[in-house]
Amino acid sequence: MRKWFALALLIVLGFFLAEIASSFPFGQEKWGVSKHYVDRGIEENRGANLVTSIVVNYRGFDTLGEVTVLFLAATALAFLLSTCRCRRKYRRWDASLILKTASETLYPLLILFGAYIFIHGHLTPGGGFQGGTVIASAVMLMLLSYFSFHPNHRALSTTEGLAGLAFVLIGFAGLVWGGSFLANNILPLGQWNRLFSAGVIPLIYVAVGFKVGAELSGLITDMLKATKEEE
Amino acid sequence: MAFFVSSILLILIGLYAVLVKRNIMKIVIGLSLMDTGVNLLIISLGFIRGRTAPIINTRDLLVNTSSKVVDPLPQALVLTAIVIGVAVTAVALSIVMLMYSKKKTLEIDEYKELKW
Amino acid sequence: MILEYFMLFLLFLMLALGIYAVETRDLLASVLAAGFISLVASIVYLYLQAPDVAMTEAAIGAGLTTLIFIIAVRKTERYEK
Amino acid sequence: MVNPILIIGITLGSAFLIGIVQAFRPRWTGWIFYPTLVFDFLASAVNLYGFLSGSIGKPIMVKIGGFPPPVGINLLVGKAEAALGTLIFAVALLGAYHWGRRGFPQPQGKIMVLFLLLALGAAGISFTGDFFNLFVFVEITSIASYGLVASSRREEALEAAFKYMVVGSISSTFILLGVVFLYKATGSLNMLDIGGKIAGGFSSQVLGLISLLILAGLLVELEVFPINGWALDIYQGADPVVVALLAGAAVKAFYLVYLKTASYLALPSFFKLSLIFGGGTYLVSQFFAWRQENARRLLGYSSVGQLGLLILAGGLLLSPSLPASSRAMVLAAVVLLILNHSFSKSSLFLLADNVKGEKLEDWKGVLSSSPVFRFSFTTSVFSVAGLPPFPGFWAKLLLVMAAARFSPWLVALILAGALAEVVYYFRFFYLVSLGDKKAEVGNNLLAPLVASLFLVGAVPLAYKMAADKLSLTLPGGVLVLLGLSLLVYLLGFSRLLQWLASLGLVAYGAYLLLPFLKADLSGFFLGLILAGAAVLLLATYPGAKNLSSSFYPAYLVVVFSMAGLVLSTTWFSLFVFWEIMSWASFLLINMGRGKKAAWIYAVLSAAGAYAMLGGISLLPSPYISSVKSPGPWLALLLSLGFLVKMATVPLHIWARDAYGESPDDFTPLLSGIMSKMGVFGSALVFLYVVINLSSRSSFNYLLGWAGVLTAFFMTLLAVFQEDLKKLLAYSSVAQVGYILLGLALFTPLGWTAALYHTVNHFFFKGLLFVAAAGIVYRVGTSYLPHMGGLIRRMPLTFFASLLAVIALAGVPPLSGFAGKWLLYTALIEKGWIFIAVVAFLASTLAFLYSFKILHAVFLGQLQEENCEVREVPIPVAVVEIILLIPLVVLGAFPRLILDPITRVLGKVTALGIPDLKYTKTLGVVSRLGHWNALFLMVFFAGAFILALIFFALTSARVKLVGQMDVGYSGEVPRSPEDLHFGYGMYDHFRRAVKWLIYPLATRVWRGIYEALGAVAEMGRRIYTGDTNTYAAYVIGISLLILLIFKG
Amino acid sequence: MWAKILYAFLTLIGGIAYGLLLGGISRKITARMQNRRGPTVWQNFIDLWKLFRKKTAISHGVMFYLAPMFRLVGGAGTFLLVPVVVGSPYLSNFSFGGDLIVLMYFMVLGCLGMALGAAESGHPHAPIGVTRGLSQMAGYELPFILSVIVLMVADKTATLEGIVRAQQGGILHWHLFTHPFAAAAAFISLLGMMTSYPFQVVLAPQEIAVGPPTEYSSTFLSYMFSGRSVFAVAKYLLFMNLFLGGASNLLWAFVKTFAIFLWPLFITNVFPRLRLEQSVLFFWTWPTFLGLVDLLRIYLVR
Repeated sequence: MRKWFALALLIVLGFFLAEIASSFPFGQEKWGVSKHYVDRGIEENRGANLVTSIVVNYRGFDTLGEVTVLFLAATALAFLLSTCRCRRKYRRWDASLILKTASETLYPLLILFGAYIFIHGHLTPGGGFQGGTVIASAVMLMLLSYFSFHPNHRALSTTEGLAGLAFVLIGFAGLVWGGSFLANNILPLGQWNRLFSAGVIPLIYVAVGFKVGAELSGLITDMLKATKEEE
Repeated sequence: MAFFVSSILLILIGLYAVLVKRNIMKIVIGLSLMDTGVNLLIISLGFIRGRTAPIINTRDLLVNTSSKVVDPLPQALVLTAIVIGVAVTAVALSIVMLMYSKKKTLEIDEYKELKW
Repeated sequence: MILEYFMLFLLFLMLALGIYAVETRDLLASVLAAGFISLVASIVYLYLQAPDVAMTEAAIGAGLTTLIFIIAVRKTERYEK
Repeated sequence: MVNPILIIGITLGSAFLIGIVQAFRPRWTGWIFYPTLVFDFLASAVNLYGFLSGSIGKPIMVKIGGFPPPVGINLLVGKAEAALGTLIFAVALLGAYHWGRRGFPQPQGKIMVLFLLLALGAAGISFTGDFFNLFVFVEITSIASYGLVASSRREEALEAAFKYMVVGSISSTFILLGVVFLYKATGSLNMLDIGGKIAGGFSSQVLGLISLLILAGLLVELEVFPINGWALDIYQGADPVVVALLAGAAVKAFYLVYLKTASYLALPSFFKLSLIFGGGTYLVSQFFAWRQENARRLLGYSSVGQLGLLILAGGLLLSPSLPASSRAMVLAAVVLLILNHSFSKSSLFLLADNVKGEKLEDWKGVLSSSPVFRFSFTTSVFSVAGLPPFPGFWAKLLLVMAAARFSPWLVALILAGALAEVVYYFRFFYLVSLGDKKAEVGNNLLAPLVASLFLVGAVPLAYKMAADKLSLTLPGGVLVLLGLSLLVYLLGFSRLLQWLASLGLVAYGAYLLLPFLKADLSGFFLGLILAGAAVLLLATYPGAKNLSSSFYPAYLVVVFSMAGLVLSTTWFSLFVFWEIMSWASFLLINMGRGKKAAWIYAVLSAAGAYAMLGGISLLPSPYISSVKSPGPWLALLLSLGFLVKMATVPLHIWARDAYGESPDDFTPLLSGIMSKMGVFGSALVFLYVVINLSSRSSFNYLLGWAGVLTAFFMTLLAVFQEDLKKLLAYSSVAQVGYILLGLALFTPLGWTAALYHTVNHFFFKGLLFVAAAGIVYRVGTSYLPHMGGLIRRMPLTFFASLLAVIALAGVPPLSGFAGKWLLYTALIEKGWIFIAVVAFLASTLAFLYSFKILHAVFLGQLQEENCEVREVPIPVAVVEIILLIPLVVLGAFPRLILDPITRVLGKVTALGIPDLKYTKTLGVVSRLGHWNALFLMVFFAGAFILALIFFALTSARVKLVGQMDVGYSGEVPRSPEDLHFGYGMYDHFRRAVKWLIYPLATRVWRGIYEALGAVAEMGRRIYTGDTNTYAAYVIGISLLILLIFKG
Repeated sequence: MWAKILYAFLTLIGGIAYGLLLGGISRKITARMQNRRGPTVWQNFIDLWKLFRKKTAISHGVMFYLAPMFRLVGGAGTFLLVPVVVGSPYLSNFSFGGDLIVLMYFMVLGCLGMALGAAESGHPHAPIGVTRGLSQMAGYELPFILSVIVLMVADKTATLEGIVRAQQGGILHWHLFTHPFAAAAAFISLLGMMTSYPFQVVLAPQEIAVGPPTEYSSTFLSYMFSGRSVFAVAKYLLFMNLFLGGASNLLWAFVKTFAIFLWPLFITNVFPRLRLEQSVLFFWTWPTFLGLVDLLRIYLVR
């Protein structure tokens, strides 16, 4: 009964969504405001990756919000699970030698790779978020391998907070020296398609990378270690 | 077109789990599926046939760019949406874990204390 | 052409996995299926000329989300009643 | 001007900083947290001040990244946004302070971050000018809310958080999809840009659907019916501080952005959508709260309902056909509603945090626990229930007036919802005030106190806003007096001082209002009020009584609001004072034994008052002046409120217990003067509305029957009443029924009768109730069978009561007869002979209870436990004597009142003066007959004295014997109880008329209430508590919105 | 003015005497109908004298003391407000004092005073009697008011003089014949007013020992007695004026009042006693119906 009713509802909803979507022919050209980003993006930001330009600069405020959302989620999760008496499924011994060895090898490489991704965010696909996630996956690997592995909580928090502050401060620097919040005219924009280009974009993405990496690592740690039970 | 249809269907599948499944973990999974569907739909909307990714890493892309790349804005939006999605999922899961720790069950029928 | 058929296959795969994820009683399998969907989606994003999104989806959607789901399932129950 | 980006940036920075500090020095987090909130608040307030003072002319536009609007994101902060920001951070500060005092849950830095970011998200939602940025802020708000709702980690809280999470995810998915589609359709994400494009004629066939998708998402967050089950669960399950922040601040941001979105996307069907969903939510939620036993959920229903009202108001704003003047009114109403709801609900939820349980019964006795609690609670409840002078009242007034231009049905809907709100809020109030024991209440009361002080502080602002829009003026002197009356509360440490101050204030009031004591209708009633209040106040001498410290303030408020009422020149003003009088009298009645009676009184009063307001909204001009060609409905609506106060059948059900169980010191005022305000109001309706009614004669006849049936049935019920005060209550209502009959006659003679009786009824019923107060004070009960024989203990009171009862019964030599004579003469002249018969019969029945009053209290056997009873206290005795004099004097010289009445009626040109002549031998001569009052008095007194002298001279020795010394069938009675005939005195008569005294009205009203309650109970089952179902509702309703309004 | 008072006083004495005489006659007739010899018709005078001369009177308090005065003044006042012979300067009493409405309310005064005094006696039978009397009043007042209003509306006056004048010009102009239903209603309610059988439960001589005045004796009772007698005469006079066209001279007044007096007397001796609720309901049905018939007629004709 419930099932059929739900299906009926969903079919109607599907039709509505399809009606809207089908009014925008698939794969057809239809520019809006993004024509400005595409046509003037390089000129204004010198970032090769237009998506990054948009994410960090044109709509950098969204990204600040996005970072906040992630921060918020990590905070909420840490808060909620800080007293969670979850069932203990987490084993108390380390993983097999193969995994341990592989992890140890991969750990610095992954962190390096993550850093690479967010440092090159304005040039290549990927950026702070992706890089941060890669860093977090390194931490995750270690967590899976070693029971006793525990990332320094204070270090994570500090990184996270400082990175976030850095983002905000860069924004304010724009406000003070560039006339508006997150303005990308306080640093030389440099040459297109160079590492040191695109003004504050790489800086922000680096901050985001650190922040996301720290946050996600903390998040995973919190979830895994949410076992305060006596047992 | 297939992209639209399948992404909408993916949304609907996720919603179906939310509407019908009696397991709170399943509901969260459904929400996550729905997110994926929405993201796919948005990217499909920004796609322009025969264009390249909006990364201007070659010189010929520098001129007349708007006839050569796909719309970057939906991609930027999806980037944000994905991160927000994972944030919501994380909070949801922590709530689920807490709920489970209180009542030792994931059945939604046990979580109907508040009503009327 | 083959690419497009492959894409169709991928889309179909996603939907099938979606249905599987929703219908299976094994939450772990369900979570893995959902993660797999994200992975497939990231391939689709590549086709749709969205490498940034593809990376993000792969890293966050397929990786991180799946991971925290797995942790959550492990900390609760694996099977739906 | 403070750049709004500073607010956001600094708050974010602080949040990150707190994250670091938390890791090292968790205790120090507060040093960042509170200053940030203070900064945010001050910054918003500075901006708001800038807008209000005009130093900031146009909205502040913040271009982030320096890009012009369509390209970059921008913040757009206008007056509304600045105001909302101030509000949000004010509420957040209150909540933060409150939570901090109670102690944040650990780890506290994390919760501070959530709290800060929730407030920030809400502010961001209102500031942003970009749709996708809106989505981001919605998510910030949502995730912070999920965390905060779950923060207490109680099972209920987690459940609520989970439901919110599911529903919120669906809603934000809708918003996201809509925003992206919108981008696809219009090529922009900027609100202004899109709005400009649409206003400039841009259209797309799916634009409607897309907009509706966004609006549906926002409507979920706005908790419209029936997709608000999750919200109710949060209100019930989450920490009250969080709820205060959510309901007080966050939701308002959603509301603002809903309005902005709807006006930017400007689809013609939006206003209907808002009206339907807003109105439906409003009505249904207020109604569903009726039987709610969980206090928090009840407040939740109320919040949802208020939000519905806001959405409805938004619908009005969006309507293209709303005239500009009404738009200004609605805008003012929206501002006031938001203000009102935010602070009153914050206050109430923070108060709820101080109460141990969640159930209504756990709240019992909290009012007596602490004066701060009582003040905050009363203020907040009154404000949220929309009573004057609080902002909620003015908001409702403005909204109703604006809606009246739109559709009378909308007015009906608003008023019905308001009534339902009054029903459960006053139920709440009366349940809370039940019980003698003090409840244990936390002492974390500063934040609710501040919130309620905000409400009080907003009164002048609200009044000014409403007065500007409605061209409303209230008599200033009366306002001063009302304010001073409230100050008497501060003398609460000594009742005697309060009493003296009250007397002084009434004297001052009389001095202040002296110029208004003219020979017109207002002056006539004003004189009655001032003189009467002064006399009756004298009798309330506190002595060793256990009076509440708010007794005198409330008493004075009643008195002066009555003065304001009769001095009103506009219907608005009349309504305002009417409402003030109603709640003040509710408070007074609630201080007595009959809390439930007070509730019924409040509900019926509100029903009547809202009917009146509905009528006022239909009037072409707010001034109290002749209305051209009114409909009968208008007349009925306007008079309904007055009929309730007069307790006209079948609206009388409140009267018995409200009179009978109100504080003994208040009942004289209630009966003697306050019920006359109904008379005054009805007189106005007759003079200005009914007079131009095409069906005037039948309307009058109907009211005439209502009056006479009131007199008849209430008299009949009085005959069988075993409680002194309740008996007097019935009697009082019956007498007012005669007055109504006189008014309904609408002849000069009928009005003379009515006005004469109005005054005279004050004398004898005031006297009787004052005497009753004295008796109850001495004897300790109002139950007639426990009295008897008191003539030996209180001769003066007996004598006073005797004369009062003779006047009451209308037996000739005393003043009561004049009213009867005038009335019957008028009735027969008019030819209402059937009514005359019933009226005659009713006054015959009055003899039955007249005897009962005297016998059961004063005559018969003195009970043993009353042997030591003393005469009433001296102030009461003084008042008795004062009130005695007019009874006798007017009995001989009725012209002392008839002449002023004639002059008053001379002013009422519509009516003319009564056709009465005065001759020396025949006395007062009407067309029908005559009556020589002076002769009768002299004759009676002379004959009586002659007979007495003769008797005394001629009779044998008279021997006084003891009360038990009676010829009792040869038996010697043992105790007075054996001999006293004081219970069931008219049982034989009851057997004859039991078919007439079946409590039909009570049963019917109760039946209606129970039936509605049962429907509400059934209706509430729609909130099954099931997450899947809630999600299904969301989808279903969204689809419905898409289906219906896409055109 | 003083002459008027003198005439009124004389009429009052006459009224009391007449009332006492009628009481005696009634006792005699009743006795004869029950095959007894019965007391002499002067018995009431003898009783009154005897009571008046009693040496000691017992009082229960102020109201008890004052009640007989109330009773007497109430009865006398009622009597004096009714003109014996309309238009006669000697026999129209104080009818300028008020119209029919005044009269009807004044009638209550004596009863009320008596009731209060009786109630103060502390004897339970007294208030029982009073409550019964008042209830019965509620019963018979309805038909009585109906018929009075019929007359007032029909004659467009509320004064007794006016009503009497409207009946001049022959026996057929009497309201008894012009408004027969109203008259019937009034006469039936007269039975209640006189507390005669079947409506005698108020006094209930057997069970509650004459009801309200149960505790009264000696001089007190003599006052009550006189008040009662004159009150009865006042009622007869009232009815005469209302329905029998008034009296043009004293003789006619005697004849007509005597005729009215006979009516309850005969009914009394024929019917058993009703319980109180039965009498109230009786009054509220048949006589009320009769009254309504005429009222309706008046209402429709008007």
